Amino acid sequence: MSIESIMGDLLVHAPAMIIAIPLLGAFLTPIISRINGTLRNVFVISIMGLTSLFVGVLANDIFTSRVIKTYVFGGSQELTSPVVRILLEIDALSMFMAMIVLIVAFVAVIYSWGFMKEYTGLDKYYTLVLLMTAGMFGMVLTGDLFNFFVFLEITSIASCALIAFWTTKGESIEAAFKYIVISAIGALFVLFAIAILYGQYNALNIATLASVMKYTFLDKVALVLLVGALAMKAGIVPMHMWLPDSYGRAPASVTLILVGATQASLYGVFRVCFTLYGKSLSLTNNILGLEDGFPLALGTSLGILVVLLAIVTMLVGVFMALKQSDFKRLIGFAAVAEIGYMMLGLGVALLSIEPTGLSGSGLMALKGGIFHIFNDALDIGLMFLVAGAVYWATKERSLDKLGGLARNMKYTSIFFVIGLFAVAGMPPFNGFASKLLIYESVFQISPILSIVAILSSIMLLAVFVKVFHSVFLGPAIPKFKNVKEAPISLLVAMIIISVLIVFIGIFPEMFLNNIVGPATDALVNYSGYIDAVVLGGM
Amino acid sequence: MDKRTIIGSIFFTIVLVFILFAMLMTHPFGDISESDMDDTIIENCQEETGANNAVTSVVFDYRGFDTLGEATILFTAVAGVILIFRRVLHD
Amino acid sequence: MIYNIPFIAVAALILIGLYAVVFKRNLIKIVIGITLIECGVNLFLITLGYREGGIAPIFTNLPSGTSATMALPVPQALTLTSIVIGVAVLALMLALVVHIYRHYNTLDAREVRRLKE
Amino acid sequence: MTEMSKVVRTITSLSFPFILIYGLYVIAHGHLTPGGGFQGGAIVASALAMIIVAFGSKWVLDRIKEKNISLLESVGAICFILLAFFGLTYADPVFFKNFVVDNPYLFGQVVTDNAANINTAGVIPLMNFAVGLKVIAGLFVIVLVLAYASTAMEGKK
Repeated sequence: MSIESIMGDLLVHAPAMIIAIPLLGAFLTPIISRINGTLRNVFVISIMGLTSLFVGVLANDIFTSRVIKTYVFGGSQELTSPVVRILLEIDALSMFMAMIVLIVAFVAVIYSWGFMKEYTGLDKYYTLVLLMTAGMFGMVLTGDLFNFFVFLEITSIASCALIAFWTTKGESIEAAFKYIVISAIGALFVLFAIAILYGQYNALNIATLASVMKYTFLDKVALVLLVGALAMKAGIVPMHMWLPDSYGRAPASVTLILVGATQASLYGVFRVCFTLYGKSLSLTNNILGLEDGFPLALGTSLGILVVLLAIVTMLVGVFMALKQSDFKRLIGFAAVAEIGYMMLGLGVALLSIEPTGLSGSGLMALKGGIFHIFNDALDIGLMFLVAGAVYWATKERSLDKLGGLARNMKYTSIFFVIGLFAVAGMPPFNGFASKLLIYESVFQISPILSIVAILSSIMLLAVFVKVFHSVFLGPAIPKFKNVKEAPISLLVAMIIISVLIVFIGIFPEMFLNNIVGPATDALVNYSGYIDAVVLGGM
Repeated sequence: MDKRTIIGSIFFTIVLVFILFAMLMTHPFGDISESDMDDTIIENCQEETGANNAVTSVVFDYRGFDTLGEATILFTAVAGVILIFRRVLHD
Repeated sequence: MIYNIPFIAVAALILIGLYAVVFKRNLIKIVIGITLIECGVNLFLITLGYREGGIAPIFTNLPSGTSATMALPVPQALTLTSIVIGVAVLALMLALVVHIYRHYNTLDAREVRRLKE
Repeated sequence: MTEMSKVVRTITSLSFPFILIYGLYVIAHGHLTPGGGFQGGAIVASALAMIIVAFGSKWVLDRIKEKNISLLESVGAICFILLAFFGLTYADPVFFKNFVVDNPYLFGQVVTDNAANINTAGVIPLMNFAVGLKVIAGLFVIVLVLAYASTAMEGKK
């Protein structure tokens, strides 16, 4: 066996292994943690390392050759018609999301080593972290709708159990209950929509469904149910209340993965709008006249609705963040506002979708939205990690009681400054590049919306500057005199994310051309996605 | 009327309309227009998997990956329940 | 028209469940509501798989050479998966309700509100 | 939950083996008759739940720790995913390949005459056993922990 053949085998089976290895690791963790706690931590990190090997091999291949990879489970790799087996279909967008999931999960595991040390129940904790990672990988890589639902449920059940980790506090349990109710209902509506599609076309494969879609009334019902349920899971107003609750009450390492899980739901919205319904929406959009008695096409009205909700989401997130006194809850509301930016990109793209495809401001908005998914995961993630480090050191979460920590926690306060500027979209950091794309494209639709978006960004800056002042600056509080700097694993986790933030902030063009650009092209090019699976194309 | 009732009523009404329409528009019970995928499975399942039970061959062979996910969900639930009650169990 | 009764039952189950989730205050009733929605969706999936005059898709001891119409196997497999998922969600929700009762001494959703706006 | 009356306990002990055998039968014949790992596992788990109801969860927990049951569940899950991984080691490797089918050994036969031959279906019966073990252990531990926790919390009040 030469090196090339081994690498070829790795590449062929990489899609399945990315999901299967964290699963195997999760099943093995309860057995290994009976031996020794340190061994368990090493094992979990090495499982993550193995997964990142496969992700790296596959990402390298997909971003250089820009082909769509498929992997058929249990049968020959040759695609048949009709597609009966489950298949994974991986294009540049899936790979982009898989990279986010990998970064988030890897950093969270490193962070947990120091952060969770003193608590009991760590064997189950690490099991659930691995399960959640596998679930998110499954959500972003799969090419089958029902499979997407199954992984959506794995992710939400695992995250619910992790939110309730601190069982001695009633608040965590309450947040977890809210989360499970919202996600159970959302997932059931997703399943209902899948059943509607299955009943009409007798197919579950995304590409097959997209190619045979007739865009009947039932399909529109399914579209609204899918987008509504997944947007609810992504935390859009008016269904945003679970998000700050659960972000605020989960352990910080779990919150970081939860950010990734929210992004995976958002990926579902993007996939449904532009791939599953891409053909139908682009052929019917922007055609004036009566369609089923409605004066507007469904895609356009959905676009208007999403833009409005996105603006409301931003404003609600920012204004609620202003009056919070709980550190992590405040960042949770900032996360709600950030979701608004991504939704704004999606809404503008939906508005400007045309029979010839997407171009001009729509494409730019979509690019900005997708780029912002990555940046949001890093920025908000870093803020939560800093909040977690402060909690680790002081065991205090109220902003009124914290103060003067910059003396004892120098590195942590530097990381907070980096995260602060990145979240607010200041030039040398990564948030600037993606927010600028969104502002520019929104400006061409409506200048007022663009101004609202910029204003809420500035207000986010103000909120975080206030937090920085009250937590890290100010007079030293005697209670926190002996506070120590966060342990090494927390610092390593924060360094990894900060380096990525600064790197992307300095070279946004490189990142945009090599990773975000292909991902956006893959999302817009629905016929390529269909051709990769359906024989004979469209 | 608190906030939850109002939002709930709007949400409920929208879903009510959607589901009633969806149920009215679905094909009549038992009258299936498209069945390509399932017919392929029924025809080939004996030769390909050797199982006489088409449902089992779907569960463990054609859609085996879903079953892995399903088994994982049960595993997740057990881990979650034990995690939540860890203090009660080890007092 | 009699043939569409399963779909009416689906709509009824989902709507009753949703009503319980949205308007009821008792946490156990909310859990029951979610289970009802899930039953409705499962019923919808399984009714989609019925074919007029079809038999169960099992070949065991079927007389050789007969070509009977068979019900679709895939919805049955999907329903099986969905039922197990439902059990998992139910177990976790009940575990949380038990804990909430311990912390708050009540099952009224209006009083389980330590997380304010 | 405390233990119930002697009548209940006796009837439970009498009917337990029959339910157990019926569940195992459903698991073993999953590829021939309606049923399979999940359904049979649920039947066995209901028998175990009956034991918990009749004898009390504390009685059961004194005899078997929930840690060990959940370990058993892990073993079932590992068997299942390893069966899927073994598909990678055979000719024309694919994850989840039905690698045992069409060979002369255990479960390898392919019949097309609709006979009820248990020695068929390749990897499916093996997966049925793995899933059956998993479901038995999983549902048992869920019911046991929930029953014990609600009893223990009532005692504290």
